[in-house]
Amino acid sequence: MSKSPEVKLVNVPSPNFVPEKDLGKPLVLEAAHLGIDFGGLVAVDEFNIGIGATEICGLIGPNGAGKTTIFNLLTKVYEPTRGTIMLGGKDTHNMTPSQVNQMGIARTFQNIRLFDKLTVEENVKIGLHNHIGYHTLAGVFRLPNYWKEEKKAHEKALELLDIFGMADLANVTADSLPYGAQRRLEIVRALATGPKLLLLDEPAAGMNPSETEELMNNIRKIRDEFQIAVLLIEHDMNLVMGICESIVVLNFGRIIAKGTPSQIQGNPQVIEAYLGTHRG
Amino acid sequence: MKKKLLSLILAGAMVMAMAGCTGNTEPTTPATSGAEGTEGTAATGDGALTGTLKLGVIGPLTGGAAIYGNAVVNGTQIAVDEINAAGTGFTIELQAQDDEHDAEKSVNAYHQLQDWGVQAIAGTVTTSPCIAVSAEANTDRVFMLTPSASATSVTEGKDNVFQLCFADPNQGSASAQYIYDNKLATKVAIIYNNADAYSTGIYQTFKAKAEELGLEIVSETTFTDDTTDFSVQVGDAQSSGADLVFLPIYYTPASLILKQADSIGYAPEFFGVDGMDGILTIEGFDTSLAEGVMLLTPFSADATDDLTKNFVEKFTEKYGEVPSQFAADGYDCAYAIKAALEFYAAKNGGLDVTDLSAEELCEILISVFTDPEFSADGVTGLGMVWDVNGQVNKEPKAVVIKDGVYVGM
Amino acid sequence: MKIFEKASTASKKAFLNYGIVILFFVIFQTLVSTGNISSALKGQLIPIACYMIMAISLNLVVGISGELSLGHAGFMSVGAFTAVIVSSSMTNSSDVSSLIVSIIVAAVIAAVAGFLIGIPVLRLNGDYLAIVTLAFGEIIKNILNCLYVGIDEKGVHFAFNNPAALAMSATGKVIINGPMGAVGIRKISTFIAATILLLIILIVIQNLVNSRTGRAIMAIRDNRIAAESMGLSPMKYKMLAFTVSAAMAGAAGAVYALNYSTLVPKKFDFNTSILVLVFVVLGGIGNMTGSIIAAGVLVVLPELLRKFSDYRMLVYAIVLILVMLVTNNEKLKGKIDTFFKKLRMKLSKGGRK
Amino acid sequence: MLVHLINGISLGSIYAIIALGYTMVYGIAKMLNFAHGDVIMVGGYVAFFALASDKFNLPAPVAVLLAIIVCTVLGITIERLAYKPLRAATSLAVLITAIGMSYFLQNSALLLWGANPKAFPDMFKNAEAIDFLGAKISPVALVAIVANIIIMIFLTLFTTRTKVGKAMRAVSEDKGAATLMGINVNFTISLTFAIGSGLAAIAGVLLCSAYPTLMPTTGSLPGIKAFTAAVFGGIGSIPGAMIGGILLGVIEILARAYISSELADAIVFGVLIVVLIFRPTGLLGKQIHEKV
Repeated sequence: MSKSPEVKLVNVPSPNFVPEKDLGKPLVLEAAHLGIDFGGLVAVDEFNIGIGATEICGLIGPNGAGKTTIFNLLTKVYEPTRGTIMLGGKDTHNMTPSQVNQMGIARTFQNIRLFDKLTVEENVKIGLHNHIGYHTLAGVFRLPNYWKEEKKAHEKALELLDIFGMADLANVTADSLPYGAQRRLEIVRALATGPKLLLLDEPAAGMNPSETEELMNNIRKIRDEFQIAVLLIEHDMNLVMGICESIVVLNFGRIIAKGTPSQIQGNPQVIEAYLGTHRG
Repeated sequence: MKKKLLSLILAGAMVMAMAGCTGNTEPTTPATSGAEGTEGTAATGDGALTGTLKLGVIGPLTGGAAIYGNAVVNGTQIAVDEINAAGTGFTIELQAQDDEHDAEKSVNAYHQLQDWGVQAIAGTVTTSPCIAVSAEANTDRVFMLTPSASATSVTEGKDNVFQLCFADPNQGSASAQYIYDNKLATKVAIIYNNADAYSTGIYQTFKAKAEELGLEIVSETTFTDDTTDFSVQVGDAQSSGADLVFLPIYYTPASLILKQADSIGYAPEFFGVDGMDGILTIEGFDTSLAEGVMLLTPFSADATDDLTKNFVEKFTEKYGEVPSQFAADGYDCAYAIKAALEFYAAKNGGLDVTDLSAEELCEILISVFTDPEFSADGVTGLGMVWDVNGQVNKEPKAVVIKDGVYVGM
Repeated sequence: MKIFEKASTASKKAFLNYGIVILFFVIFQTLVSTGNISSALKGQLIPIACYMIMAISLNLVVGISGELSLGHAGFMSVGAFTAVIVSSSMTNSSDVSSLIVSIIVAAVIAAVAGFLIGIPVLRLNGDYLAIVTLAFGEIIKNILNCLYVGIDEKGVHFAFNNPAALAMSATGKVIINGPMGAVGIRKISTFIAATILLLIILIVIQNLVNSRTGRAIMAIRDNRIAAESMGLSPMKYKMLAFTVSAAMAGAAGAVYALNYSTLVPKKFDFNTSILVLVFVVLGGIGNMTGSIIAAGVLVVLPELLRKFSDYRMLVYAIVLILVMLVTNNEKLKGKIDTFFKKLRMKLSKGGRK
Repeated sequence: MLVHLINGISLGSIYAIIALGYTMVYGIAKMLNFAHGDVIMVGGYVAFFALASDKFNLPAPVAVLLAIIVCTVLGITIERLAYKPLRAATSLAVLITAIGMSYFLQNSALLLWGANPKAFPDMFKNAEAIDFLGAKISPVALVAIVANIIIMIFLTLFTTRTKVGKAMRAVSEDKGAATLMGINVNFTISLTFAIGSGLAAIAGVLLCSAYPTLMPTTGSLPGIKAFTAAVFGGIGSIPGAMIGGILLGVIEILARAYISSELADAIVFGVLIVVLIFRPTGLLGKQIHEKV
């Protein structure tokens, strides 16, 4: 198992930190004092995070800690009860998921959400939707722009699929793919929207070790090639420790630790949270 | 996709199979009894009417308005049976088609009759479909005599369409005149169906005439075909102190209004029109509620003349119910067409209708119906004559319900 | 060349549908011009084409956009009565130009109605959305029941719930008379016009579905949350499908109305909406070919069943239930599949011998 | 005003009883049973023949009981024959089947009993209209209101206190889990249809007593209105059906009295739309969050 190279973390003007290489570049995401209540129950509170331009950050914590809720907050599936989310320096208050996506945040889902009845290629083209430049009327009347843009989209889709070696599956319907391939397709689809920050919700779930290894390489490859940041939720500690430059640990909706993988590994609070010695 | 197609094919196959096993079950009358003279006597110059006429009836036989269509068809059937049994050499072959009280279905039914070879149409029963069909029939030159579609727009601008029932305007003004002449009321309430051309038409002419005569109308309320709750309308009439409620409506809603008035202890005079006839025949209806209801009607099943007695007797025997005004209209339609053909035959030295096209017959019937000398007798009136607009002229009778029967006034 | 193969499968399907429509037209037009068609069928050609348009346009909402609409006849109604008014006020124009203008105006007005109704409707989900479309269908019917329109030398007069408010001059003519509907409609629809409209609408729908916009609509149908997180606005695309569908229903209504000399608002009630929905469901959700065939078969079916006279609607009901049971029950479906497989095997064996 | 209000509550009570049938079936089988309105019509006819026909001429309670029995059997039969085979099918397929069933019942009635409307006999002939603060209340109106309250209390007790009732609620929450807990889902669904159809029979008798005209299409419009009432109150909720039904009845009568009888239905549906915009799952419906 490959280890990610240790990087030095430095302070930025916010209470967050980013990898040194991202210093001087604007943060892709900055959330402060984020929280949400569900009918009086505090699900997430005082969540603060800053993610550097090309950082790979892991979000871990025991089941029910509120990790997916944070993803839902960041992508505006839920409107936060408190706090702010800044994407590329812009406040996303009262924005919709589709608006924040267009601002550069894309995600995958824990329980896979592909467009089942559509083909693999069509799934990717839906990711490319906002980059396909023809009007509805051009589509209806099959104007030259339609043919040009569709051809471009087709080539782009195959190119993206090729990163995960899925180009030959382009015409298969999404629901007929094996589980691992569905997870990979979700990543390709998210990538197709052209994000600056990619949120991956348990990308390695259900994968065997060799698939996980390949996935790790691919995540790094994506980051390097597209120069984007990645925030991922994962239970597979080999993956988390292997590729994440920083890690945030969540328990009962609150951050209990932040730091580099080695800092986290040695943190007694994290160990307690995972072993469950201090319940409640 | 294959499976869905399969389902369609299956549906189609089922239909075919069913169509195959039932065969021809058209509700036609066997034209046998009077067939002896159909050949040979044709246009022999003796002025006789011979041959077989293909007569079509279009009306709602299913759906919410089915009661009217079925009554007309049954009434026409009685007339056709009588004519065929008379053995005069003239017979009628009858075919009835359902239109569900819908213009589209009615035009379909009309085309279906054309495929059968219809020569003249007694229909259609209800107004809106009748307007649609009469436009088609006017282009195709097919004669239509509607038993019960009473709106003026049915005949307007169509020389081939005639009405056997009163056109709406006549009834409204006649009713107002009658109420005024007999000093039945000073304050009048009207409840009418504004989704119905018949009801609205009578309402408009009644109102105009009433204003002219100085009758005070204190309450005007409306309802539509689906209405069953009349508490608001009856309550309005009561609170405005009307001593007579004019009901230019059919008998089914009228029965509900009578019931509603009774339940809140409101007992004004009720005055109806021909559509009210039939109220005593509703199965389960408490006829004491209709006690004292007055109506103007060309037909009353309790009339004592021979024509009516004969018709009511035969109808009751065959269908187990007392004929309504619609049935009477249907009955008269068949006889009016027969009378017109006889009239023509007598003038032109005989007529064999068997091989006449619908167009030829249409011109013959138009010429007769607009002939001032032509008149027809029926259970809905003696000496009915038609004007060039296709409207009928006959005398309505005023009757009042006493002890569950109609009594002339 | 993958792009070529891919494009050809989608367009093959599309061209199959164009073929069906053109074939439908050629066959019946030949029958009509050679006089080999029963007048019953001839009289139904225009309504059949209208119902086909209704079916594919509803399929855009139910099949492609995935929202159950129970008020589609309302838009047909809006289009129909708009066309009546437009055509009546164009008495000096030729039939063809009156028809074209009527269809276009009807489609636009129906689209506006669709858009306005879409604003509240599309905020809801599932059965709640269905009941609200039903409610709007009934509201449209009720409002048209109160609409009075007249025309005289000064122009078109409108009145609501009070025919006297029309204030027409003596030579004026009432063209829409509240619940009694319109009379004296110009009968200017033709079979060829209906077929051309059907073809155009089919092309528009299929091209729409096989474009960026269509993909977005289907993505929202399949997984709204994922589609949103891919940067698609569900409201925008649902609204687009709903409005386009309403416009098409309006156009169908125009052709339908101008084929009869009279028309009542009650014609376009809940039952008509259901009738069209039945075409869509039996033809296959999202399947345009199926919708066209189902509409054709099911419009003609009750007419073929006239032989059963009183029993025909009963037979129709039984056929409907049986077809739904056979096509949707796994056990029955399995049995029928094996039956056909056996049949095919027997046939092919027989062929070899 | 008071008269209209009472008339509205009475009409609304009948809607509520019909709506209960819709709501219970929806809660358990997750289907819109469009044939429910026609079961009402059948109930009306059964009671009519039991009461009015010379052959039977049964006393009113026996006639009502007979209508309930026939409708209950009919409801179970419809469920077994037409809906049960489609348990795994899409909701649209079930909806179309229900519509087919509605056509079937209406047309069967037309063939069996004819198109002529029947005047439903007055079961409260000897009862006088009751004077309430100067407003006359017809006996039928009073019976409808009382019946609605009794049924409401009975159903609430049934679903919260009895074992079968609890099983019903369990099935409506989660069919799979209920099966694992040893609940006989098929039996529970049949029972729901039985209760819903029995209520339809009561509603049919009340409807025909209040508005005494009986035709094959008698049930369809009240059916749609009651369905609207069920959605209004939050489909699946028993108190919701009652509140929805009564509100709908009151709005309808008041709209007819003070605004326009043509627009009364439009106003009823308009209010429904407004309610759903602000409460997308009805007045008492549960808000459902999709898990992401």
